[in-house]
Amino acid sequence: MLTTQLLYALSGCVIVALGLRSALLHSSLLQRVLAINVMGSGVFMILLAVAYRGAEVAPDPVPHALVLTGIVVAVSATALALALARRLAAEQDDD
Amino acid sequence: MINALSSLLILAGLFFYIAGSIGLLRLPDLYSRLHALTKADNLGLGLLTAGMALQMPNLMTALKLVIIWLAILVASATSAHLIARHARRRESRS
Amino acid sequence: MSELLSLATMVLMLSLLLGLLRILRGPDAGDRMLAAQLIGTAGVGLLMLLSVLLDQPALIDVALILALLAAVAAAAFTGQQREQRDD
Amino acid sequence: MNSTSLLVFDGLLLVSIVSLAWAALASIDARRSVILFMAFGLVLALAWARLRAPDVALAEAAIGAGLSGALLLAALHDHDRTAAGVGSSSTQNQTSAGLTTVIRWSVTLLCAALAVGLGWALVHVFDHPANDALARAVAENLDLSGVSNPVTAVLLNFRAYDTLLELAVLLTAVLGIFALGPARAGYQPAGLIFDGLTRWLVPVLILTAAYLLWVGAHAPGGAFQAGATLAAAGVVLRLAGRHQIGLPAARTLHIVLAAGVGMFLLVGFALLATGRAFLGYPPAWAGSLILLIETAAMLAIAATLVSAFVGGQPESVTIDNEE
Repeated sequence: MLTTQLLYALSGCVIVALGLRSALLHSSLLQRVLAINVMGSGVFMILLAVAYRGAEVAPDPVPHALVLTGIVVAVSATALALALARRLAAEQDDD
Repeated sequence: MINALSSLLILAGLFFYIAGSIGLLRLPDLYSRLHALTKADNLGLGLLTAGMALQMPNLMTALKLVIIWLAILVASATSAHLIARHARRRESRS
Repeated sequence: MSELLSLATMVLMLSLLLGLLRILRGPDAGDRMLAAQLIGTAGVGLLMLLSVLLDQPALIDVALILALLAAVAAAAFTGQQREQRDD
Repeated sequence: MNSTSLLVFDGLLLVSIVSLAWAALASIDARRSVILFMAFGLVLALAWARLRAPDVALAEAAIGAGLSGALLLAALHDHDRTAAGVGSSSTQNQTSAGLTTVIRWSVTLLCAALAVGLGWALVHVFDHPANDALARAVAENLDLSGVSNPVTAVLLNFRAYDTLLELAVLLTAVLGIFALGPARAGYQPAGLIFDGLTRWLVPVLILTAAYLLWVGAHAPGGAFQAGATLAAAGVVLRLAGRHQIGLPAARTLHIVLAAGVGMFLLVGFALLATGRAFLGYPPAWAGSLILLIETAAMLAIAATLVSAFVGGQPESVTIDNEE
């Protein structure tokens, strides 16, 4: 067992939990979106920790590819969520 | 010889990094902190980059380091200006 | 040489942590922006050092991207959107 | 670097990452959260670099530390403008304070339990030797993939279907954004100093994007990182108050947005027509076909991300569409 792997994976778990808690509890939409992003980063950290094989060995490339797509999808989902929030605020303004 | 010069440059860079960071933490207001930070940005990273560039295996990588330094130089000047102007605007509004 | 680079990594990490303290403490958004800038500069330095220490030449490219985008955050932070009244 | 100092480095890095995440989420002030989140992205790029994932670190540096910060700050401007008018939800919260405390604590406990459960499962996973079947499959077939960077080989060859679908997801997201309403107003023209920066930064970003696209075949880089870097150039132009450039006009924009999916399908069906599997590249051609798809994907990703930052159909597009 690699200490590095364990350290990063467990930190990833903490970040996922922190993000999930805020995503459920925050009242501001913007901060909920942000919390989901933080949670995603925690998942990425777990995946990359699982792919890690030590300082001298090449890591497993498959999780890297997964995380790479994940980052790009996360940013476009964030943009869509923010656009939805903006529309929602505009509708409420009209009332 | 080159190694000694490179070490010297890196050590000097580290000094400015620390000086800038302590300044950012200890100085009393935004404008003086701004001043401290640009020292860390320009001199700290600049000297570190110069020291590292001497050790790079090929010219292409050394060239990239030079671009990094130039980019940080311009970026730090620009953002220092933007942040100072922003702070001043807010002060004059309130 | 490798000892010096290890030392440099620790010093830059310390610099990053000092930036972290400032960003947590604030008090103003401008101060936090400055601290983020310092974290970025320390990050660029750390990436260059890690590139040599971990023998990963590609990390220089990561440092390059961070350096090029260093001003974008400050510009987005201070940029004035159009219809806002500017007095 | 010896293992002790590396361990200290890891510890300090993770402490800063977790405390930045905590501080970004604990704050009630949205502006503070966004700035802390940008710093979080910066430090994450270091963690990915440390975990020997330079491909991911490149994407995080361009997106996590640059684009999503700009995106959230732009949303913050909207937020500031509407928050004053709309009655905030804090009044509702106060009436049911007792209930909220109960909910708050139970959610917190559930999340803590989730973290402990996940951590426990991971500790058990790490106890066993790593399952390297996929990594070995990639290494064995890398010579036939047309590229020598394993991550690019996975994305564009072995799992090309996934990447095709991912580009479709991006396209759907941007169509959703367009459907939700007009673009943000954009920024006032930049002052002399930022304008001066733009003049050299934009060309350098475009060159860097081209370099990352090309280098992705044999070293960390590729369409995603190049697309994000190219998008940064567009965002810088918007921030400098230049609305005419940065995105192509109406019809061209629509074509560029669809280019990634389009090129993938074109290559896929062309291969079907020659009697091969869908996206089953002949090894001799694989390198060129991958570069072709990646170029289209880079342009599509960049256009998607800039459109996302703009937050709707750019002004010039709506004028063109009056038919």
